Amino acid sequence: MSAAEAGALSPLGLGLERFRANRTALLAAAVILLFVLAALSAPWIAPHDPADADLFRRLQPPAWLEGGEWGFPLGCDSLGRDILSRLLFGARVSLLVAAIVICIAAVIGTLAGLAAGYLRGWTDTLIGRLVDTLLGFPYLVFAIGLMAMMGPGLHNIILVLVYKEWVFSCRVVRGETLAAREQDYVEAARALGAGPGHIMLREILPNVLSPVLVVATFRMAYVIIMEASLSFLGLGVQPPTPSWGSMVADGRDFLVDAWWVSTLPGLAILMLVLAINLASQGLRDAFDPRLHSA
Amino acid sequence: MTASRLLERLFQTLPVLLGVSLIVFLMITLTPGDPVEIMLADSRATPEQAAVLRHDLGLDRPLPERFLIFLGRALTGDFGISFFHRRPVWDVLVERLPATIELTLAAILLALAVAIPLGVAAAVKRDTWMDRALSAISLFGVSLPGFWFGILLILLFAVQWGIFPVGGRTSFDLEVARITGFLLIDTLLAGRLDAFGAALRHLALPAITLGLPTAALLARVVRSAMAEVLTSDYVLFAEAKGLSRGRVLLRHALKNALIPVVTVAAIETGSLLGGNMIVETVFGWPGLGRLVVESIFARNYPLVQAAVLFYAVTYVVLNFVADLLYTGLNPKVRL
Amino acid sequence: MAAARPAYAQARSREVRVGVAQDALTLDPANHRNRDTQNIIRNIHDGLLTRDVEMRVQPEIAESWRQIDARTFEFRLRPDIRFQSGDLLSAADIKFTFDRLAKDGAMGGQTSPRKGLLGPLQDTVVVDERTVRMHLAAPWPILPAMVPFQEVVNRRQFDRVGQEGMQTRPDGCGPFRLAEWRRGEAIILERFAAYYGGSTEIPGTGPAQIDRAIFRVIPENSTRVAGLLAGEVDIISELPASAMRQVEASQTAQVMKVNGTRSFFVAFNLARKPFDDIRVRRALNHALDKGAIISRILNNTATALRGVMSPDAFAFAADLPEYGYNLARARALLAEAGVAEGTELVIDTTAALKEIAEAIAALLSRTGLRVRAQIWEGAVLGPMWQAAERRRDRDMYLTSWGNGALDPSDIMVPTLRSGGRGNAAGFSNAEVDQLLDAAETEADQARRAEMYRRAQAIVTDQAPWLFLWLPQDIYGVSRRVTHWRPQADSRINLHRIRLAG
Amino acid sequence: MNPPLLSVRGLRTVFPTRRGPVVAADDVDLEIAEGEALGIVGESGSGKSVTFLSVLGLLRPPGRIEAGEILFAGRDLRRLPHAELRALRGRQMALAMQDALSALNPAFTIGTQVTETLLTHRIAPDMRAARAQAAALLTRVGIPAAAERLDDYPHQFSGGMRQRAMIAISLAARPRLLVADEPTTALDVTLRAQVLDLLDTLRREDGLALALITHDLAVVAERCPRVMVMYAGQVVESGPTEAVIARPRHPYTRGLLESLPRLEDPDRPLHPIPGQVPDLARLDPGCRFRNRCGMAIAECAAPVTLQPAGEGRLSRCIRAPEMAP
Repeated sequence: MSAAEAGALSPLGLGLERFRANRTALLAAAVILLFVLAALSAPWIAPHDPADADLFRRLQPPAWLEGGEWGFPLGCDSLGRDILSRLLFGARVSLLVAAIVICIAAVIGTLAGLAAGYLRGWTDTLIGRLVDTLLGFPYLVFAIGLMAMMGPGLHNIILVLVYKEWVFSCRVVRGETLAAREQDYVEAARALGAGPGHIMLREILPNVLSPVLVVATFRMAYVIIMEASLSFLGLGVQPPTPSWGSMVADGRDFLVDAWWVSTLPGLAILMLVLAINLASQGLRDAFDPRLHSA
Repeated sequence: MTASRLLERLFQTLPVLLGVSLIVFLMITLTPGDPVEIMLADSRATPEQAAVLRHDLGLDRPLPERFLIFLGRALTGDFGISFFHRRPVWDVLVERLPATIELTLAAILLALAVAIPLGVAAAVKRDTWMDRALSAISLFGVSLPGFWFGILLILLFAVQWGIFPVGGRTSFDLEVARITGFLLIDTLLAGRLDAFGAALRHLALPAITLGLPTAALLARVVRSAMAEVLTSDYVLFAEAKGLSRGRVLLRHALKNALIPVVTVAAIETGSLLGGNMIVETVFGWPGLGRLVVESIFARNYPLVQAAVLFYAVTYVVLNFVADLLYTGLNPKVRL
Repeated sequence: MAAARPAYAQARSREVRVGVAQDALTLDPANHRNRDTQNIIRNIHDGLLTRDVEMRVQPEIAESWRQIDARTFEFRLRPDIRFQSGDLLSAADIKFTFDRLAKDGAMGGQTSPRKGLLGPLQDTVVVDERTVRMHLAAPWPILPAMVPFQEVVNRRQFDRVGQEGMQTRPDGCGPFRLAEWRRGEAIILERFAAYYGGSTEIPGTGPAQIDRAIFRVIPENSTRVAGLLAGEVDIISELPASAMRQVEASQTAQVMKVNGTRSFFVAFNLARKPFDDIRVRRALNHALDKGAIISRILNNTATALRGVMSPDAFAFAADLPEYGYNLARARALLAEAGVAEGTELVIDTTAALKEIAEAIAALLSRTGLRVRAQIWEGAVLGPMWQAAERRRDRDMYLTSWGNGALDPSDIMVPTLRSGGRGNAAGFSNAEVDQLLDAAETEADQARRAEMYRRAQAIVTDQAPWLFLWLPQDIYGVSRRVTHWRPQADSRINLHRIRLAG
Repeated sequence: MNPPLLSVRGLRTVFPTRRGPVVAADDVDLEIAEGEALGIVGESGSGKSVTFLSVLGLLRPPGRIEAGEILFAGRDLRRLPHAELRALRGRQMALAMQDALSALNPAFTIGTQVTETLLTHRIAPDMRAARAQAAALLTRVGIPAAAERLDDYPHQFSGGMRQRAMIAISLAARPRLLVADEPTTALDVTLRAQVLDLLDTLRREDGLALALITHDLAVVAERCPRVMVMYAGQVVESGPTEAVIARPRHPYTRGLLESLPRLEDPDRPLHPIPGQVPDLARLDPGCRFRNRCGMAIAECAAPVTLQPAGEGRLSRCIRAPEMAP
C-alpha cells in the first residue's frame, strides 16, 4: 500500500475500510443490527403481549411441529406465553443490559486506565491494586453477593456487571497509554505546555479508542452470558419482563418435553454472541495496528 | 526470579488480600437478611432465643470489631464456625476442596488438550476454511450458557445414550478409601482401575461443560500466539535448516507459542475455580462453589468470608505461578 | 427414553439410593431446623414416638404413653433397645435428649434451634429405668403430636465425642448406621443388624431389608430426574410436576404422590390499601382460576383449599363456603370497592415459586388490575414480611406454611393469631385470637376441634389470604422399589423398603 | 565459467491480498556458479528476499510461485517433492539472516540449534559428535571458548557473537549455496570484515556459491564480482559489479549510488531518491521507476524489458543507451 494512499485516510477511516472488506464481520454486524431493530420495534412487531399467559397453551409446540399453530409461530412457554413475542421483548433486555454495561464500563475503564497509565505513581498503584482486588474476587461469587446485597432488579444487574467489567478496558487502556506517553506527539504537546488533562483526553484518548472498542465488544458477549447465569441462580431480571437468560433458565425443566422453551432463547443468545464475537474479531483485524505492520 | 522480586510480589499481594477481605466483609454485613432469622425460620423461637443465638455467633458486636476479629483469627487460620454446619469453617471448606480442585484441573487440562491442537492447526492453516471452521467452533464454545449446555449433555450422554453417568463423583459400588480426596489419585493408590475409570467417567461431563469455554478461549490464544511465532524469523531459519515440518512446528514454534498460553491458562484456572458453581450445581458435584452459593443465600457469613479469601489467595498464587511459568519457559526473562 | 442400561446402573439388589436436593446440614438431631436434614437423620435415629403412613402417631421407642394431668405426660420405654455403638438405651437417654432440646444453653452452651417445637416443655424426669415423665409449664395437648419430630440420642456418645462430634458421628438406635458422609455428595448408611425392629404398631418389624441406603445430593431438578431415569437412583424427592409425564413414560420408574402438609396462599398486606377492604380480598379470591393452575401447571397434584387447613388435618372444616372462580363477580367487587382499572399490584415470592407467581399474576390481571410477580431471595423476603414496618409498601406475598403436626395450632397460631411470627398478612381478629388461645390449652379434643372449625370459618370469611391449595409431595420411584410409600410428613423412611429383582 | 549451480528463469512470485495480487518477484532471471558471489541490491520490498525465499522453498503462505523454473545443480526445485527439497535445504543450500537475535530461537541453547542441523542431515552420527563439531564450527567463526558456550541461550551471547553463531549454523552442513540476507549489517566494521573473509575463504576453498542480499553497495563492490539490482519486484540492472557501480545503466542504480556516502569522497552531497515505491497491487505495465525518475518520458509508460546494455550487462531502461558516458 502506498503511503500516499494510506495518508489520505484517518486510522479510523482506514479501519472502517478494512472492516467493510471483511464479509464475515459485515454479516455479523448485519445480524446484530437485525437484533437491535427487532428489539426496538418489539412493541409493534410482536404478535402478542409477552406477559399474556394462557395456561391452556402451556408448552404449545412451534408452528411447524405437531400441535403447533401459526398464531404462535415459535410455540409457547410453560405459562402459555408466546415465545416469539418474548424473544423480541427479551432482546431489549439482553441488548440493553449488555450495551449499558459495556458503555459505562468502557467509560470508567478508559478514564481509570488513562489516569493510571499517564499519571503513574500512586494513582497507578491505587488503581492497580483495585483492579487486582476485583479480579481476585471470583466473578460469580461477587455478582451473587452484590445481587443479594442490593436486591433484584434490572438496574442492579447492570451495576453488578459494571462493577467488574470496567477492569478489562482499564487494563488495556493503561497499557496503551503507557506506550503512548513516550510518543513524540505527546512529548510535543507537553513541551507546548499542555496540562495532563488535555494530553490524556485530547492527545492520547483518540489513539486508545480502537482497542477499547475491541475489548468492549468481546466483553459484551460475556455480559450476555453472565446475565443468563444470574437468571439460572434466580437473580435475573424481574418478571414479567423476559430476558433471554431467564427464558433459558426457566425452560430448562422442560428440556425433554418441550425443548423449544429453553432451546430457542438459547439459540438466540448463541447467535447474538456469535455475531458480536465475529464482529469484534473483524474490528480487531481492522483496527489493531500490529496486525498490519507486515 | 530473585528473592527480592519474590518478596516484592508477596508484598504487593497483601493489599489485595486485605481489600478482598474488606469488600467481602462489607458486602456480607450490608446485605439484608439476618442469619439468625434464617436459622430460626420455621421455628418457634422467642426474641430472647434469637438474641442468645446472635450473641453466640458474635453478631451483636460492632462492625469494625467484627472485622478485626475476623482478620486476626484468619491470620491464625481460624475462620470461625460455619453457622449452618455448626462446625469450624475450615473443616467444612477442606472437605469440599478436593472435588472442586479435581474438577478445575480436569477442566483446564481438557481445555489445553483441546485448545493446543486446534489452535496450532488453525494457525498453520491460517485463513483457510479449516481456520474459519475452528474459530467458529471455538466461538460456539464461549457463546453457550454453561447450565444449559450441561443439562443438554446430561440428557444426551447420560439419559439418552447412557455413555456417562448423570452426576456425582463416582459409582457407589466402586469404593476406595479417600486418602487425598482426589478420586483419580485415590483410586490409583488403591490400585483399582475400575474405580479409576468410574471416577473418570463421572468427571467427564462436568469437566467438558466447565472446560469448553476455556478451551475456546485458549484455542484463540494458541492460534494468535502460534500465528505470531510462525511469522518469526527463527521459524523461517529453522525451516531453512531443513528440519522436518513437525519438528519446526512442535519444537521451535510451539515451545515459544506456549509461553503466553501457559500464562493465560494459569490465570484461567483461577477463574474456573471461582466460576464453577453453576456446573457444580447442575452435576451435583460436591465442590466448594456450590457450598459458597448456598452459603451466600443462607447468609452463612464465616464460610463466605473464608471461601472468598481462599479464592483471592488462589488468584494471587496462580498469578504468581503464571509468572514463574512465564519465566521458566522463557529463558530470556530468566534473571 | 434410556433404552440402554448403562454399565454403572447395574442391578443393586440390596442397596437403595435416594436422590435428594440438599445435603444434611448436620447429623445431630438437636442442631438444625431443616426438613431434608431430618429425613436423613430419621433413618439413623428413632424417636420416642413416630407416625405411620396414615399420619397417626404411633409408639416407637416408647411402648406406650399417657397423659397424667394437663401438664404431665408419661412415656414407658421398650426394653432392650440398643444404640448402634452397643450401648443400651435407658430413660436417662430420653431425659438427656429432651433436656438438650428444651433447655437454654443445653447444647454445648448453645440452645437447640428445635426448642420451639417442644412448646412449654419444662423438664423431663426419669421415673425408673424404663419410665420418663415430661412436665409442661402450661397445658399443651398437642405434645404427643410434636414428639415424633424429635430423635433420641445416646448420652454416652455425647460424652465420647462432645458437641462437635455429635454433628458428624451419630449413634442412634434407628435401622441404619452411618457408614460414610461425603459432604455435599452423599450420605451412605448401612443396615444396623441389631436394630430392635421399630414400632410394633406398624407392620414389618425387624432390621432393615436392605444392606445399604444412600442419600445422594443432586440439587438440580433436571439432573435428579435424569438420575432416576438412568437408573442411578431409586427414589427422588421433589419431582417437578412438569417431569411427571417423563417419569411415567420411562417404564422403569413411576410417580408416587402423597398429600403434603403445606398450605399455599397469597397473603394480602391488610394494613395497606386496597387490601384493607374486604371486597378487594374477596374479589381476588374470586378472580383466580385455581383449577387452571392446578390442572395445567401442577398436573393435578394439588388440592384446592377454601381455607387454611389441610383436609387431612385435625379439626378440618369441610363445610367452608367457596370463593368460586367468577371473574365478573371479581370485577364487580373491585368496582364497588373503588379500585381503578390498571392499578398495579405486586406479588412477592422466591425463585422456587416464580412460575406459580407469574401464573397467578397473569390470571389476576384479567380483572383489569395490573399484577406482576417480584422474585426475592428467601433470606431477604421472609424477614421482610415478618415485620409490619418492613412490609409496609408490599402488596402480596406468595408463600406456604408447613403443618407437619397436622394440627391447627401448628399453622393457625403462627400465621393468623395477632402478632404471630408467620402472620404476614397482619391479620388480627379478636374472636380468632380468643378461639386459638382457648383451643391451645383445651384438653377435650371435641371442644378443641369445634373452636378451630369456628376460627377457620371466620378466616375464610375475612379472606386475609388468597387461599390456594395443598400440593402433593411428588416422588419419582424406580419400579424395583416395593414396600415403600411416601408420607405426608415428607419423611423418607427406608426401614421397610425392599427391592425386586 | 562453470555451469551455474543455481539458475532461475522467469520466476514470478505472487502474494494474493484483499486488494488484489501483489507480484513480489516478477520475471526474475539469475545465475550463480560454484565459487561465485552474486550481490543482490535493492530497497526493502524490492523483491530480493522474496526471490531467494522462493528459491529455498520457504515462501510463507499465501505467497506462491506462479511461474518460472529454479534449477539447482540441474534439478528443478519446483518439481521436487517436499521431502527432497527439505533434504536439500540446510544441507546443500543454506540461509543466513540479517538479525541473529530474531533468527535464533530464544527458547533453545546455541548448542541445540547447531547440533540440530548436523543431526537432521546426519552429518554427525550422534549427539556427542554433533557437539564436538558444533564447537569446532563456532570456533571457526571466531567464538572464544566455544565448547563451554554451547549451553548458553542466544540472549546470553553478545550481538556480534550471535550473528557469527547464526552464520555458523547456516554453514554447519557445508552447503554448496549460501543465501546471505544482510548477514553483516548488524556487525561492526572489524567483525564484518572477519565474517566476509570467512565467506570468501569458503568460496575459494570449498567452491561455496554465495548470494549476498544487501542494500550496502560498498560490501557488494568489495566482495561480489557480479551484482543484480532489483526494484519493485523486478531486476532493473545486472552485470559485473565494477562496471555497474562505475557506470550505472539504470536511473535507479544511479540514484542508489548517489544516495550513498563514499569512502573516497565523504563530503560529496547525498541525494536520496525522491518519491515512493509504487503500490505493488496497483501496477501498470510501464516502467515502475518512472514516477521517481528524473529521466522519465512518455514512452516509459509502455512495457520495458531487460535489454543488454554493453559490458555483459542488462538494464531495464529504455534510455539506458543515453546513460553511457
